[in-house]
Amino acid sequence: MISKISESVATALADVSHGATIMVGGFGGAGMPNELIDGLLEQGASDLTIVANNAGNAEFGLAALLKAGRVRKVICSFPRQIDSYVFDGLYRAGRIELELVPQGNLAERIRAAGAGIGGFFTKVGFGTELAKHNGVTKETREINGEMYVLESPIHADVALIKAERGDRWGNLTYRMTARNFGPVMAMAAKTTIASVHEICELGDIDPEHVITPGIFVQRVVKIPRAATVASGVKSP
Amino acid sequence: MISKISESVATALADVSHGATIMVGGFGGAGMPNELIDGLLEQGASDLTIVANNAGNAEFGLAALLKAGRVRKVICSFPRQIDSYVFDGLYRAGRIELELVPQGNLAERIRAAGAGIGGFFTKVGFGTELAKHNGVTKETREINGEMYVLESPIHADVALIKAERGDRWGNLTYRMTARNFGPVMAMAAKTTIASVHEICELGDIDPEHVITPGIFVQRVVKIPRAATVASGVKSP
Amino acid sequence: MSYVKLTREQLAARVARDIPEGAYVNLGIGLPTMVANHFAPGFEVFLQSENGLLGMGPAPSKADEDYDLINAGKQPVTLLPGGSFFHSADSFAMMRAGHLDIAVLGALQVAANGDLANWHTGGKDDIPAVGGAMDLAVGAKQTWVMMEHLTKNGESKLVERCSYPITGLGCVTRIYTDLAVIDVSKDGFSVVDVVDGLSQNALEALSGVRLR
Amino acid sequence: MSYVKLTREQLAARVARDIPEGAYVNLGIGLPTMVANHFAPGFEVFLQSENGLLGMGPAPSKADEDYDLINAGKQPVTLLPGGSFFHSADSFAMMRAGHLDIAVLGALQVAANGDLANWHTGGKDDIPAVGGAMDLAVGAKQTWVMMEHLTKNGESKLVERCSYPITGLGCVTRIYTDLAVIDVSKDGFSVVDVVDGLSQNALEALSGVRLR
Repeated sequence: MISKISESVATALADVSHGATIMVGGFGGAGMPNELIDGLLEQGASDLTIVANNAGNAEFGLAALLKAGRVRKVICSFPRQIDSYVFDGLYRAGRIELELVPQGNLAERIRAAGAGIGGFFTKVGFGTELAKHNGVTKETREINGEMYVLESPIHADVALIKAERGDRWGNLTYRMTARNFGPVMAMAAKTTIASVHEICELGDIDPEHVITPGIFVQRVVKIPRAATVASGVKSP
Repeated sequence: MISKISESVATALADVSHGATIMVGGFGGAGMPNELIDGLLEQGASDLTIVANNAGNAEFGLAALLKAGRVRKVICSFPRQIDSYVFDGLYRAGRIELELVPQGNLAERIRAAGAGIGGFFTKVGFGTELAKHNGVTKETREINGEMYVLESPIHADVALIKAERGDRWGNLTYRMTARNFGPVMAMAAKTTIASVHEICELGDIDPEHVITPGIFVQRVVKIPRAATVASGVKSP
Repeated sequence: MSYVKLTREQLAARVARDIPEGAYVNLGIGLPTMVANHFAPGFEVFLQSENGLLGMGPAPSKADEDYDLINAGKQPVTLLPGGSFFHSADSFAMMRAGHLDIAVLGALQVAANGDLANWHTGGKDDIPAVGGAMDLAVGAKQTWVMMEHLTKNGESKLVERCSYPITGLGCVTRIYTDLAVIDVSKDGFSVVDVVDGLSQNALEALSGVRLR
Repeated sequence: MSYVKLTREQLAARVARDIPEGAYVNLGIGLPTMVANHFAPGFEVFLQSENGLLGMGPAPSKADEDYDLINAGKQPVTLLPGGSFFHSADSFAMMRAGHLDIAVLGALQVAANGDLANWHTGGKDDIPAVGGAMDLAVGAKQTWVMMEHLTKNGESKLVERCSYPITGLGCVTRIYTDLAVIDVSKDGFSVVDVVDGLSQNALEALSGVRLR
């Protein structure tokens, strides 16, 4: 019998290695796998590259990981938030590397990794500073009279995502806008670890309603339900 | 009040023009929009390019359209089936053009059109006859030690797809493996026409369970439910 | 001759007036978000938010706030019956392939050639952040800008060439400001509307660019 | 010395024996489909079918056939509890990015360099059809071939170079035939198993290619 259920966050994260590239789901607080990030903080892996939409809020979750000096580089679309002072400080001090990526290029590059695409041409970013990599303009091409930039896939060693329900085969559903990057990150990482609020029996998720099929998920760990907190906005 | 519901198949198809590129959903009989294809046969548009996985079975649906001489070119992955004699005859007689595409390249090229991708590199097809276009080998490139082929998006004027339920905003669900190409074709066509077996009220489809959001669908038409027939296999 | 600038609400109402029923629209964070409050009841416009929802409704009451249901500005929202959720790659597919009819975005500068600058001042200590701005600017069928005409220092945000880092080249088709509505085409800026009491000449002087 | 070829069922059982529990597997149309019948009850293997399902179960009874629930061979199947449906682009993402552990495919020819030919004879009047063969051959972590060792005319399907049109270059890692199990690596073919009564020399003679 196959079971992808991990007993604990610590078990699920035990083999994350130094220098790993780690995708972290979430947009604002929705879909942010805080319990998994806290576990990563305890676990100790460092020199990490984080791929996420944001770069942490206040001093919890990603921001705590950054504050602890465990992150070498962040690949994200929107680090600047009202409460992103940990990232802001590290960035201004030159103590963290930032690869800023338009959010759609980020999502599409992650999906490309998950779908076996070696690279793709997109109009987004053409003619801007974000069509450069390390100061050098990326390859461009005219296609049917419009200009495109060649973007590469983003692969990861580990994806940490927050889902809603899961089963022992790793099938997942999400809750409202907490879905965001979860499904594509699950496709792009060698090891995808999903936290869920409910572990259900096989077949309890209608096969028509499975959002992430189990093939994309290696470990599922149950966490207590807690209301998602506001994040990246003025406190409510 | 916005309603995308068409009164009839004929109304939904009224403006399809000669020379149009038309995507047709379905894999085997599942998801095959036979009622819409029959409508297209009546409607009269000709010189069509059909994008579909298969090229018709026996003498109904796509095969009937082919038999009536209305199709100039087929872009598909698997024309040869046990009952594809209409296509086979036209092909052997040089009376229809075939662009044969590996099924995954077909799905990905359709999605690329729907996602604004100008082209993408794939390993699939490299070194084979299907990495040629009109006899000329497509652009190839080595990426991280592996060889890739550059593939282009496939856009369409019209997509004809078969869904299960729909609402007046064009949200769709599908039934089991009838989902297949429907969701990506809906994204890739200027006008997507979906047949459904049930038209429901807004909100009756749980927002977590919508497979094709209404933005990708222009017209919805109700057809009577009939059991999907076997197709492409020895008659059961 | 004296004129009165549009208030933020008036400006939002002015933008809303031009959005046709049935349009698929993304309202950028900040000022453009206010446009949502100015559609008549029952007037159906489909609001998309890049974090993965279509059919966004009004803000919930305080008691009903749920931070799993937020907009791109990370504020709690609601979903209308007929709305849907989807993942980020599907969401950006909508945005990047012309499925959205209109993106309404804020701006730091808009140039006469339609170039938009709205993601970064380029200042040495400024933290850059782009989010979905480039995807929307380039991907929507039409990109409208909604902004105050002048900066707090009285500088025009309409420029011959953007001095701030570019978001998208030649992408803006229309600009709504607290002073005027201006079309942008290959021939440059052309004035559609000006607030009462402001002449086109005076507007041109304030703007510091050629207005047709 | 005499030998007996494996029957199709024996061959299917031989392939099934090498598939580990928990593997994600696509069984190609035709002969490979039969492998599904040879897993022990309760032994969990995840069968994927490129038309959009994962967790495929056994064939239904005649009365329960539903042609909306079919496999890649267009035959009615069932879905196990825990299975899922998805669209073609998601399905091929699974197949093309190494998410599947094993693809078991039929073949016309396999070459010593791992090249596979299984989609087209290249004959002038033959209708070419490729389906998902190229995606599976190139995309799965391992590509296994399952075939009769010899054609009906007694020609070996193991060849130095494929004469039929190629499906994928250097993609085959293992071959299961009615005579032998053969690994394919950069050093060419190497024999793992031969049916009783057939010597490796005799197999090599039948195969017409060098076997280590």
